[in-house]
Amino acid sequence: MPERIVVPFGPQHPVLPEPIHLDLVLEDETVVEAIPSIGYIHRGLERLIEKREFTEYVYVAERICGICSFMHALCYSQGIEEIMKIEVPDRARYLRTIWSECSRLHSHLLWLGLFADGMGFENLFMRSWQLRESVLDVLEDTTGGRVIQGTCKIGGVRRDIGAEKLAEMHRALDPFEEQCRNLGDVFLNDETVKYRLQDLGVISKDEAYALGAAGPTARGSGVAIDHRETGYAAYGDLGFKPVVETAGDCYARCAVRVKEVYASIDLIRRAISEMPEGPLDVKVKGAPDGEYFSRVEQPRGEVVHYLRGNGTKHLARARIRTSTLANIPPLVKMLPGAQLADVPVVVLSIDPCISCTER
Amino acid sequence: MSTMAFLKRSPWILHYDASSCNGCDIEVLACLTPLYDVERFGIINTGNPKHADILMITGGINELNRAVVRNLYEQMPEPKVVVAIGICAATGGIFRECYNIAGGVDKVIPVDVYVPGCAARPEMIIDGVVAALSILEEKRAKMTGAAQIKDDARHAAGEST
Amino acid sequence: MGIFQMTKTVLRNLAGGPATRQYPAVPARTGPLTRGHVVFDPATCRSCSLCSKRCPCEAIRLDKEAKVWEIDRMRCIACGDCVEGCPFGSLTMEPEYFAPVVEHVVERYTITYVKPEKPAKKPVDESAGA
Amino acid sequence: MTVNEEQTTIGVALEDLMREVEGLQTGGYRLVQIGCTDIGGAYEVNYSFDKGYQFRNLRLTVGPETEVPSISGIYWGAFVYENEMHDLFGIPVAGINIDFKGTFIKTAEKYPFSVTRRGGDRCRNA
Amino acid sequence: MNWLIGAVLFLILAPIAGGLIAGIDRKITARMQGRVGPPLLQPFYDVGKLFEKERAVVTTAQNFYVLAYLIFIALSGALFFAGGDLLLIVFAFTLAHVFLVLGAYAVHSPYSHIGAERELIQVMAYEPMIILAAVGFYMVSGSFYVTEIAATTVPAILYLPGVFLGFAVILTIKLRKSPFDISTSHHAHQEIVKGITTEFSGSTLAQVEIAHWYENVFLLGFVFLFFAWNPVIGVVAVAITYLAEIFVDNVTARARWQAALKSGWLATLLGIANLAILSYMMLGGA
Amino acid sequence: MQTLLFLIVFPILVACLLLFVKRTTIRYAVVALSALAIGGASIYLLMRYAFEGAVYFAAPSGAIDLAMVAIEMGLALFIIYMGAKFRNYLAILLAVIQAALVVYLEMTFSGSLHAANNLFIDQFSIIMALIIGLIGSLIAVYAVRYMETYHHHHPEVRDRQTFFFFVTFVFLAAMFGLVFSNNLMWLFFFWEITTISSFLLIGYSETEEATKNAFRALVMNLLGGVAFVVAIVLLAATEPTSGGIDLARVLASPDAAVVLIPVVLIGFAGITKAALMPFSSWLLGAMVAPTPVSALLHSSTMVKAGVYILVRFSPVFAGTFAGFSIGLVGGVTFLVASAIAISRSDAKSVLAYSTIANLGLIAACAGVGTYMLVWAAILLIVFHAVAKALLFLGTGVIEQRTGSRNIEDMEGLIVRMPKMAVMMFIGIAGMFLAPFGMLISKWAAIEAFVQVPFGLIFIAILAYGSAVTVFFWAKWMGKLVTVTQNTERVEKGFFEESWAPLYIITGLVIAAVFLFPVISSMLIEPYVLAIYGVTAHLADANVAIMLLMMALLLILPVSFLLFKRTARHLPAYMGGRPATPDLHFAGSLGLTREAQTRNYYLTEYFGEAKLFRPGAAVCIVLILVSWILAGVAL
Ligand code: SF4
Ligand code: SF4
Ligand code: SF4
Ligand code: SF4
Ligand code: SF4
Ligand code: SF4
Ligand code: SF4
Ligand code: SF4
Repeated sequence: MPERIVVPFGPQHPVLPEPIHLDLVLEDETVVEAIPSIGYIHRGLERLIEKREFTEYVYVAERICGICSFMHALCYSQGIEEIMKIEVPDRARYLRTIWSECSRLHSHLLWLGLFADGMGFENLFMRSWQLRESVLDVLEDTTGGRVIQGTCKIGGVRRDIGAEKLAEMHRALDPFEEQCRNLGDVFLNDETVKYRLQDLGVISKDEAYALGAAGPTARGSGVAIDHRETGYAAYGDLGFKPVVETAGDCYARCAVRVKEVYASIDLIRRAISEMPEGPLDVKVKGAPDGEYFSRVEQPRGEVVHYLRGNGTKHLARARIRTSTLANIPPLVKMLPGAQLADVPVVVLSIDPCISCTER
Repeated sequence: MSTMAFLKRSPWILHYDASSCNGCDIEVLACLTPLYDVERFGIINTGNPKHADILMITGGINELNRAVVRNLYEQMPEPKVVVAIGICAATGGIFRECYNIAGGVDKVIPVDVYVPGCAARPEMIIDGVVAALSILEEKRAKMTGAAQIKDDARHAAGEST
Repeated sequence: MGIFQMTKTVLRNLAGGPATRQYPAVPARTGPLTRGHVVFDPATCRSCSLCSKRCPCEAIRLDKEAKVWEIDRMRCIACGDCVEGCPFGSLTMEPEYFAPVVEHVVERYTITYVKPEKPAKKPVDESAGA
Repeated sequence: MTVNEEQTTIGVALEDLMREVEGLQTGGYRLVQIGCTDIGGAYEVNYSFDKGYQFRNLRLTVGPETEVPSISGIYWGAFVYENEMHDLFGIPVAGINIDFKGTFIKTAEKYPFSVTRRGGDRCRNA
Repeated sequence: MNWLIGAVLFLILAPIAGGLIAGIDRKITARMQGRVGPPLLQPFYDVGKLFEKERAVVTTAQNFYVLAYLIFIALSGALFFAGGDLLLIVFAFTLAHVFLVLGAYAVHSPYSHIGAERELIQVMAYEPMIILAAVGFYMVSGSFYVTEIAATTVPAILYLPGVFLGFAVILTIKLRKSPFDISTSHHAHQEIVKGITTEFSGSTLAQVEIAHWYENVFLLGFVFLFFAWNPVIGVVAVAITYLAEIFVDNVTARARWQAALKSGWLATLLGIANLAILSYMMLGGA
Repeated sequence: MQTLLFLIVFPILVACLLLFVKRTTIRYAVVALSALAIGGASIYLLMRYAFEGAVYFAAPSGAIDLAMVAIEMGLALFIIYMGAKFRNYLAILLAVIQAALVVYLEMTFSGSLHAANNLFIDQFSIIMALIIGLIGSLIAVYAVRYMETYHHHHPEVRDRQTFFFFVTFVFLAAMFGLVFSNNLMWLFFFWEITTISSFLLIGYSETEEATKNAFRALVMNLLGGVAFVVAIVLLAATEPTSGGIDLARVLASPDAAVVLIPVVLIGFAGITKAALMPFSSWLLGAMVAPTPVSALLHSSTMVKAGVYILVRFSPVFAGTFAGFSIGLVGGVTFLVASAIAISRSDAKSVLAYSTIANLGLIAACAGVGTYMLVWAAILLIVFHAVAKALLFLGTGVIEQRTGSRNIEDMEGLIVRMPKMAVMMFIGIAGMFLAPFGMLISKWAAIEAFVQVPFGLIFIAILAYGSAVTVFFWAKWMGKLVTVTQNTERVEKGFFEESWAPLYIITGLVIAAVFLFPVISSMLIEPYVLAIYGVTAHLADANVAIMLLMMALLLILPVSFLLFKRTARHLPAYMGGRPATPDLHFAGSLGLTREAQTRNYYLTEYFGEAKLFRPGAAVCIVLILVSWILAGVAL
C-alpha cells in the first residue's frame, strides 16, 4: 500500500519559469491530488487604468505579458476602437496581423522549447529557441523591440515595414518553414517524445468545452474555437481555419501548436503578398464612452479585455481575462493520475502564462 | 586560503521570476540558448538556490513573493550576489504604482547589479553577470579574509590557554 | 523509425558549427529601430514638458524654473513615447543599451537652450549619478 | 469563413441568476468569464458566455455586501473567477466547489477593487 | 606490486581524466546543440569554485555520507584497476551508492528524498546487468579477476555482444544521461529540482562531482574489458561508446522511472539470452 | 555426549522450572543464568568437537523410542482436541493421518526402526547449536522484559507468561535435539515438537487472528510432517539399500535413486517448515505473535530447522533434476519474496519476506547442492541468523517505544533513539551490504552457480533478486538516518537490561565479518571437505579487502568530527516557500501543510496481490515436478 507524499512544488521551480505553486500529493510518484495556487505575480495593473490615460495604457497593456505583448496591445486597442467607432486603415490591419503572427510564432517556439525542457530534452529546447531567435530578429528589425514591440496603438500602428524589408521577410519564410518543419517532425514523430506525451493529461471534447478551455488546450481536444475566425485585423481577408486535434492529450496539444506554427508562417506569407498601401493610423479624438468585450486569439487562447469608458481620458474599468485563467480548471482535472515526472509536462501543456493570468 | 578564484569562472545562477511580465524572464532564458550561450562563461542555470552563486530576479516585489525572494536568497551559500534584471526589478518599473507592487527587489534583499531595460536584452544580461563577477570575487576575498581572521583569533586563543 | 528524430539536427549542428553570436567579442546585434536608450540634448530642449507628461513611467522630471531635465534610468522602459512626442527633436532613441549599473541612476541635465533669436548651442554640465 | 461576432448583454436579477445560467448551459454555451465592475456603491457582475462566437452576457447588479450564489455547480471551472471576485472585490460567493478562502490572489491591500477602497486619487499628477 | 601501481595510478589520475572527459563531454554536447560550450577545463573550475564556497548544510550528517560515497567509489575503482575480483568490486560499488542515497536521505527534504528513491530505483535497474556482465566475463575468461579478464586473448565482445549492448543501456543510467537521468541531472531542468543532490552544496557537492569522475573512469574501464584483447581497439571502442552515450543524451527526452527500470531489466534479459546461448555453445562444445 | 544431552535436557528442566516462576525479576535471573549455561555449553561444544569431524553416539534407545511415540500420540490427541475446539478439521485430519502412519510404521517396520547411533555431532551441527544456543537464548533473555511490557500494553491479553517461557525453552531443547539426531525417528520427533511449539507461541495472544494464523502454521507444518513420515516409511521399507532411518547411512547410501524419493519428501517437509512458497503464508501470519517469537522463528529456530534438513540432505540432491527443481523452488521464492518486500511498509512484514527470501536462497543452494553451494548455504544460515535476530529484536524495542512498527514511523529514529537506530543500521547493513556476511554469501553463491550446468537460471535470479534487495533495505535505512527537526528523544527510560542482548547481537553481527574467515576455515570448510572431498573458500586477497572495507566503515564515523565546526545550517529546499524547520509550509487553499517524505512501494509492480499467487503457483508446479523427477529417477 503506497504512502502519501506531500511535496511543495514551486513557486520557485527550475522547470516552470514562472511562479506557480502546486501542493502535490503523491503515492509513490503518482499524483493523487494537485491543488494549484497563484498570486506571486499579481501586480494589480487593472487599477493602473486610474492613473494612465487610455492612450498611454497601451504601454501597460503590452506589459501585461512579455510574450504576447503585441496581442494584448492589439486586444486593448481593438476594444477602444470598437467603443470609439474608429475605423483602422487597411495597411495597419495587415501589419497588425503580421506582428500578431510573429508573436504567435515566437511564443509557440518558446513554448515548444520549454515543453522539451519539461520532458528533459535539452537539445530540442535549444533548437526551438534557436529558431525563435530568427523571429525575434524580425520583430526587432521591424518594431525596435525583441519581446516588447510597442508598435500597436489606438487607431493603427506606429511603424511601417518597408517594401524591401517585407520582401526580405517573404524570402526568409521558406527556409524558415523548412527548419520549423524539421523541428516539428521531432515533436510529432520522435518515439521518446511520443512516449512522454501520449495518453497523458487527457481531456475529452465535452469536458474541454464544459470546463471552458481555451486555445490549443481546447483545440487539442477537438473543440474548434479560434477567435481568428471572427476575422479581426486582417484575418477576415486572409481566410483562416483553426487547427484541431482530437486526442485531447498532451501530444495533441503539442501537435496543435506545431501545426499552428506552420499555419502562422502561411498567414504571414499571405499577409505580406496581399499587403495594401495606405496610411498607418487615424487620429484619435475624444475619449471612449461605452463598453466592449474585446476578444483576440492569443497563442494560448482567447483573451478578453473588458473595457468600459465613461467619456473621460481614464477608463472606468479594464478587466483582463486571459486564456491561462480559463485553462486552469482543465489543468486541475488533468493532473491526478499523472506521474511526478509528468507534472511539468502536463502543466506546460496548457502553456501557462501566469504573468497575464494574474495581471 | 586559495587565491585561485575559480568563482569568476563558474558562476551558477538561480533565476526567479518575482512579478515580471515574462519579458525579461524569457530573455534570461534566451541567454542559455545557442545564440547567446552563456555556458561559454561557465554559467549554468541551476534552478536550485543551494547550488547557485548569482540570484537573478526579474520583476518587482509584491505581497506574496516578498517572502519567497528572501527565502531563496537565504538558501544560497556565501559568497553570492543579486542581479536585478529589468527596470521592474530595479524600481517596479511601469508597475511601480500598482497597489500590489512594493517596489524593486532591493526592498527585500541587497541588490548588487541592476540591469536596466524593458525588457533587458540578453547582451545586457550577460554584461550584468560580468559586472556581478567582480563583486562576487570581492565578496569571496572578504569572506576568506574574515575566515582567516577568525582562524587567527582561534589560534591566538588556543595558544594563550 | 521514429527513434532518434533529432539526429538530423545534431549532425547539422556538428557540421555547421555553433550558431552562437560571440558577444561581447562581437558587438550586440541591433537594428535601426532598436530602442536602446533615450538621449537628451540640453541645447535644444525648450522645456515644454510634453515628454514628461507623456512618459508612462514618470521617468522624466522637468523643473522649468531651475532648468533641470532629469531622466531616471531605473524607470525608463525605453518605449520611445517621449521621443515621438518631443516637438523639438531634443530627444533621440539610440540603439545601444544602457549598461548595467551597481546603483540607481538618475541623469540630470541643465537645459542650455536660450530663447533669444540666436539659440547658442553648447552642452554644459552633464552629470550622472544619484 | 468569417463569423461575425455579436455581443448581447441581458440584465438578470439575483434570484433568476441560477435559472438563467442553467438555461445557457443546456443551450450549449460555454463560460467565458465572470468579471466585476465597481459602478459606485454597487457592483456589476458580468457572466459572459459564448457559443459559436455569439457572446452573451448576463449582468447582475448587487450591493457591496450581497452574497452571490456560486455557479460552479453548473460550470465546474467557474471557481477561478468566483475566487477572484471574492479576493479582489470582496463580494461573498456562496458554495464555490474549490474555495480558496481568500488566498487565490493575495494582495497587499484587501479587496483592492471594492467600492469601499480607500482614496479617490484618480490623478497621478496631484 | 603491479596491482598496487594500478590502484595508485587510478586514485591519482582518474579525477584528472574524469574531469577532462566531463569537459569534453560538455563541449561536444554544446556543439551538438549548436552552441560553443564552456572551456575544456570548466569541470575543474566548477569543482574549484565549489570548494571556495561557504560550508552550508541542512544537517551535518549529510557530509559524512557523501565522503563515504567518495571513498568507496574511489576504492571500488582502485580495486578494479588493481585487477581485483569483479564481483567484489561491483558490491563495493553498490555500497558506495548506498552511501550517496543515505546522504540524500539524511536530509529531511522532499526533493532530496524523491531523488534518493529514484537513485535506488536506478540501482535496482542497473545492478542485475552489472552482475551479469561480470558473469559473462567469467564465462569467457574463466575468472572473475580483472587482471585475468584483461589478459585473455579472446575478444570478449564477440562472445558477449548482447551483454555489451545491455551494458551500454545501463551505462546511460550510470552516466546520468538522458533518457535515464532521473535521479539527478547534469543538464536540462528537472521536475525534482536537483533530486539527490538538491541539498548538497559547496565542497560536499564537489565531492559528489569528483566521485562521479572516478565512477566514469571506472565504468569506461569496464567497457574496455570487452575489447581488452587489443588495447588499441579497446581505447577506440571506449571512445566510441562514450560518444554514442553523448549522442543518445542529445536525441532523447528523459524517461519516467518505470521506463528506466524496465529498460535496465530488459537489458539484463538480453544479457541473459546472450549468456544462455554462450553456455549452450560451451556445453555443446565440451 | 554429555554436552549434547545437557543441551537437550537442560532447557526442558529450565522450562519446567519456569512454569512456577511468576515474578519478572526472578524469571529474568533464571532465564539469564540458563542462557549463560546454554550459551556456554554450546561454546564448549565448539571447542570440544570442532576439530573432530563427525562424532556419533549410540545414545540409549528403546525406552526413549517408546516415550517418543507416546508423546507423539499425545500431541496428536492435543491437536485433535484443539482442532475440534476451534473447528479446524483439516488439522484434525492431518494429525490423524500422521498418527496413523506412525502407528503403521511402528507396527510394520519395527525391525528396521533403529539406528546404530542415535546422536551425532559434526561441524554443521555445531554451527546450528551455536546459533540456537547463543541467538536463541539471547532472544529468550530479551523476551523476559519484552513480555512484561507487552502485557502492560495489551491488558486484554491473558497473562500466560509462565507458559510462554515453558514453551520457549522446550522449543530450544527440540531444536538442539533436531540438529543432534542421527536417528530419523528422533529427528522427526523433535521436528513435531517444534511444530507444536510454534503453534502454541503464535497463538499466544488468543485473539481470533492469532488462533487462525497459529492453525495455518500448524496445518502447513503437519503437511510437511506427513511427508516426513511417509519418507520414513519408504526408507524403512527399503532399509537394506537406503540405509533406513539412520541419517548417516542414508546420506552414504549407495543407491542414490532409492533414497531420492524419500529425501525429496523430507525436502518437502523442509520446504513447509522453511516457509518457502507456497507455504510462506504461515510465517507471515506468525507476525501476530509477540516479537520475540518472531525473532525466534525467523532467526534461530523453526525455519532454520527447515533449511537445516535441506542442507543436510543436499549431497543427495546434488546433481539430480529433482534437487535442481527444489533449488528452483528456493530460487523463485527468493526472487518473489524479495520483490514483495518492496511493497511492504510494516517492518515485521518486510523482515518476514526477507527471511522467506533468504531461506529460498539457502534452499536454492541446498537443492543444487554442489560443494561450493553448500558452503555458501551454511554461511547464509549463520549470517542470516545473527542479523535477523538483531532486526527483529530492534523492531520490537522500537514498537514498544514509539507505538508503531511501520517503517515510515521510523523516520528520524537517528534523532529519537540514536543507539537503537545505529543497531538497526548495522543489522540492515548486515543483510545486504558488502562486506557483511549476507552479501559475501550471495557473492559466493554466484561464483558457485556459475560452475553449475544451467546455473545461469540461478545467476539471473540472484542478479535480479539482489538488486531488489538493495532497494528495500536501503530505503528502510534511509528512513532511519533522516535527521528530522523538533523531534524529542524517546530512548531514555527504556528498561536498560533489555539492551544487553541487543548489544551482544550487534557485536556478533560485526564480529561475524571479522571472524568469517575463522568460521569458514574452522567449521564450514572441514564439513564440506568431509562430505564432498573438496572444499570452497574465499581468496585471501578478497578476505583482506573485505576486512579493509570493514575497517574503513568502522573508522569513517570518526570523520564526523571534521564536519562539526564551521558549517552554516540552512533549512531544506521547499520550492522557495517559507517553511518551518519541521517542514510545514503555506499551501494552497490557505492551508498550512506539512511536506511529507515517504518511501516508494511500487505496488503496481511488486505488490503482494500481484506476485504472491503466481509465485506460489510456480513453486507448486516445481514441487510436483521434483516428485515426478524423483520418481523418474527411480
Ligand atoms: S498568455 Fe498572457 S502572459 Fe502569456 S504570453 Fe500571452 S499575454 Fe503573455
Ligand atoms: S522590465 Fe519590462 S519587460 Fe522586464 S519584466 Fe518589467 S515590464 Fe516586463
Ligand atoms: S513625475 Fe513623472 S509623470 Fe510626473 S510629470 Fe514628472 S516625469 Fe511626468
Ligand atoms: S522612453 Fe518611454 S519610458 Fe523612457 S523616458 Fe521616454 S517615454 Fe518615458
Ligand atoms: S525634451 Fe522635448 S518634449 Fe521634453 S521638454 Fe524638452 S522639448 Fe519638450
Ligand atoms: S486632477 Fe487633481 S483632483 Fe483630480 S484626480 Fe488628479 S489630483 Fe485629484
Ligand atoms: S485630469 Fe484625468 S486625465 Fe488628466 S491627469 Fe488627471 S486623471 Fe489624468
Ligand atoms: S497631470 Fe496635470 S494636466 Fe494631467 S491630469 Fe493631472 S493636473 Fe491635469
